[in-house]
Amino acid sequence: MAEIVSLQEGIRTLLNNGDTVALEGFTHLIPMAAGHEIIRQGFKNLTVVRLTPDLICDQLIGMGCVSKLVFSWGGNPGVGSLHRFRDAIENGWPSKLEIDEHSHAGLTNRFVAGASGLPFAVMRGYKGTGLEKYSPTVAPITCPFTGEELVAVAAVNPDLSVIHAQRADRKGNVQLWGITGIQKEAVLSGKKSLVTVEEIVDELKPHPGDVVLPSWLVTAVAEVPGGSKPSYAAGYYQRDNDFYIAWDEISRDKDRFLAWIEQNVLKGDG
Amino acid sequence: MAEIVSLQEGIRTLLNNGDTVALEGFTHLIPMAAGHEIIRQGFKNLTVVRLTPDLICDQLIGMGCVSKLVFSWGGNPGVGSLHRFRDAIENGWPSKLEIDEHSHAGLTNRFVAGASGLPFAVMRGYKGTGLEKYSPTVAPITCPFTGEELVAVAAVNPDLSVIHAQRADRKGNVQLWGITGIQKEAVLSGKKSLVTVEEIVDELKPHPGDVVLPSWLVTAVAEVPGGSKPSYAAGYYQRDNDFYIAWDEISRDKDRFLAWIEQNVLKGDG
Amino acid sequence: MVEQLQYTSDEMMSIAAARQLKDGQVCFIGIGLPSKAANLARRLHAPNLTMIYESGTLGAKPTVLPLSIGDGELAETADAVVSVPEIFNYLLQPGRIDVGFLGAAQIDKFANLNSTVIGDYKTPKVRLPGAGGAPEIAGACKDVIIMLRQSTKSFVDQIPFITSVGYGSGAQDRAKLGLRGGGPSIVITDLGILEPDPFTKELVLTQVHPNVEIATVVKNKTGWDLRVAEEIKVTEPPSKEELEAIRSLKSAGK
Amino acid sequence: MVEQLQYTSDEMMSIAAARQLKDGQVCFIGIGLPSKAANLARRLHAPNLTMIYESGTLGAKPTVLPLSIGDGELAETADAVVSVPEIFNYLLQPGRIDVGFLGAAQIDKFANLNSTVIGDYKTPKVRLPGAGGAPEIAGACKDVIIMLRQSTKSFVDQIPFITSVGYGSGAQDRAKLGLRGGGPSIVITDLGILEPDPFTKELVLTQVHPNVEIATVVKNKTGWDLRVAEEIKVTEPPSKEELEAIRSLKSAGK
Repeated sequence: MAEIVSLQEGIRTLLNNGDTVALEGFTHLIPMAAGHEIIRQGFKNLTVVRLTPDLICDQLIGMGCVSKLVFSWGGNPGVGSLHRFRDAIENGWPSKLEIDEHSHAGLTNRFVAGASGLPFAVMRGYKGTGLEKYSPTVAPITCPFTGEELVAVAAVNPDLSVIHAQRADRKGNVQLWGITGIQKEAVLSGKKSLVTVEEIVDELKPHPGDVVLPSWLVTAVAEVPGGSKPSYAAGYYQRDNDFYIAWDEISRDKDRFLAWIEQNVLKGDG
Repeated sequence: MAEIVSLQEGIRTLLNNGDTVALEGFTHLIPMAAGHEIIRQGFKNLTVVRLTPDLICDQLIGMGCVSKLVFSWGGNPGVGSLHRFRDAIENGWPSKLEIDEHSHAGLTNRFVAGASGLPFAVMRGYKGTGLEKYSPTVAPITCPFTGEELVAVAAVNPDLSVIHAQRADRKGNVQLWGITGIQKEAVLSGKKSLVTVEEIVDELKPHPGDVVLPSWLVTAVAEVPGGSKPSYAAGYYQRDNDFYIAWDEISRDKDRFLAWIEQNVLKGDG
Repeated sequence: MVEQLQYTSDEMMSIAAARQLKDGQVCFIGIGLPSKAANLARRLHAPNLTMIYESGTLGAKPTVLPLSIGDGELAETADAVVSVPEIFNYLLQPGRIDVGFLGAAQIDKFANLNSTVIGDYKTPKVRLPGAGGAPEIAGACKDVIIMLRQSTKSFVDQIPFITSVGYGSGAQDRAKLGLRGGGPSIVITDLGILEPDPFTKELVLTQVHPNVEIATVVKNKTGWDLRVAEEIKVTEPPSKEELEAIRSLKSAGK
Repeated sequence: MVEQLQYTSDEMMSIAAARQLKDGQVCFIGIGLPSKAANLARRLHAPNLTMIYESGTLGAKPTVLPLSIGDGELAETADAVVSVPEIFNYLLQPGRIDVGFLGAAQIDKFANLNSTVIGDYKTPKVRLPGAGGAPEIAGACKDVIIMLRQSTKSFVDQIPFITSVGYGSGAQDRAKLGLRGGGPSIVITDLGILEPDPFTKELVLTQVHPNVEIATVVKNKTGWDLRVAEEIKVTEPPSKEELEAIRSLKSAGK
């Protein structure tokens, strides 16, 4: 059964330096507040797994928390580059960033394999691309029935998976809806999981399109209103598209980035 | 885009003698009326794919429509045997029945592979059981990353997949909810699909737990109120458990079975 | 003087099984005796038992015993309803389920189960329903509880078909086959309880229900030379509360 | 005299792309030019175009152009929202999508795309966002439409990294690689249109937009020796209706 914790306690007790941590949420419900808490607690040498690294990874990378990134699309959606991500790869600032790079379909299937208790998943993909050459977690596999050659991707099983959801009840059952992305697979592939939620309620009312994660599949739940801003939580608040555009300027310059983090993450609790 | 058809027209135009046809619905939303229409139109040599053959297959088998059954649990749920199914296997009445037998997990993954456009799926299962020995659609496969031996099951891609759902709109978008079983994968694995629905409505209102199959994923939709009786359709009518119990007696005797079919299927339209 | 309560051997069997379940466990259950035992436990000492039916209903809380694993009430009372692929691939296969409950037509001394055929597979004497979810429940659950009425027809030396693996041909087989669950820890019958020997994994009679003769179980009710534990226990008879609870369980469609 | 309408080369490019879409098609689209072109087509001649964004929104009908592929309005207006595994495994991979729309940083003469790095992979000059959904869109869609502004920096003889395969090194490669979609049928730029030669699959300039010189495209805007079709067409200039429609498209967050 999931334990109800504070965000601070959840990150402190469930995460360790050197861990592999998945932070998921496909555009929607990105666990930004949890990312900030990881920065505040000063974790190091993390391997971060995330399809779309987004601002959350740009901040973690820029603050030196990440030694390796497993990802499939590292941009600021609709805006352009992730400057801290680029700076780490192109210039090694603040430290060298190792990468294991996939397509969305490939990293998705790595989560699916992890959630399924399998060491790999089978898919069509990668053939003829440079991705196949550089990733150690992609390999050919032959169909035992047809002889056709397909691609296997290795399961990912993070030490900790973190997602944000709309609601949980007091028993720790979690409910999310809208674009639910890869969140279920992220939680299920994790050896442990932490779910931040907009609110903890007495009873989860069914909602069209909802995904319910029963309490026994979740390690801990923390109530963090606004926990995915500037991303959004359907039914609670909208995506702050203006901030995504503003981030391009903030993050382009190291000092301005550091000042923003100092002001908005280290001093505050958000 | 799905075409709106009558049940009679749908079965006549989409099914052929000798086809592989999936009839899915896991206890809930079993496409019974479509099964009856197949009997009325006198199809022969069908390979029927269904996790839980249930009364629908007992009737099709007893009427000689089926030459091969691909299945994972062939009983009358909570009641006992399927007598027509047993009679065909044990005594070859009304004709010999070939079988390809799986576990639920295995046949489920065969549908998943079929829906995914893959020739096979990987799973943990079958090891040490007799199923592995007798099914030609199960084979060992080795993980290219860990060297672990797992099991591959061959994709199933029926010529026609038939399911029953609560609602469709006039464009052919389909909506079902409650226990949704393997229906999505059945439709997506089929080369063609026919969905019978309780009602066709102007607009599909979102419903908690619903699965929506957009019209472009479905071949044809037919309005058949009560189309899954004596199974049930959540929100429309309940499972006729008494009939499932009564079926044990009806089906035990060939003549009584034939008389029941004559009276309830061949003479009627249900 | 203590009141002598009357009960049937099936009631004793269900109650003995219910007692095995601990509050807070997550159980994967089929219809029939397992469903009855789990629902009974939930009404007695395990109100927070999570019952999973293979139809996709997680945390169902039925008011009547369902006739099928997909009765409407299971979905209506569930914490969540998921698709069949999710049940098997995301929940069962990775070993997330504490207890799997299995019945069968036949069992052998290593707790392997047959629910497929009596006689030859290709020309069976009796064709049974087949595997359903059983092989993977037997393979993946942390613990497996087997419920089976005991007779020389059901407890046989050699089963004609292995539908679900208990311990194969002995202690090493589960590891060799890559089965990651713990395997069956207990077999509950209408006569008593069998448990695998910790070293050989052969089933040993460790407990008999009240008024059951050990010799009868061994000689007349088991198709192999059944080992008997050195210190054999007698099952605590059903309490008044247990009997009231089991008799208040209503069944759908009956 | 016909009224002379003013328009930008980007508007011409989006309108040319929108014209490629047929009513009733199912399109897989990314953010930026593809999303603009598809939304434009839906407002013009293709009201029944089904737009799929990789966030899982099927049949989205946004009133403003989304900034991200997961903007809330996409989910709110969709016929259905599915998980990311379903989008890739159940919908894209089996070849159910009619048209995939792709952009990139660079393209080569066989319509292979680079959106990963400029320079060496291990020590890149410019690290780009990477693959996203592109490799499997390029592999699996029945048809692929590429949109890319044309210059010697973007149309290059040798791309440093193949993110998405067009035709590999020629006509036989897609079959050899097991790619089951049709491959790119057209490349739409701000200057004109390129199409693969039916036999060699090398891109050929088949159309220029109004007031664009063929020689400029060949000599100053392409990094390889670009072949030109024998009969080259000039794109129909944007109509008043098309320009009004494109200018009425509002963007989120801007």
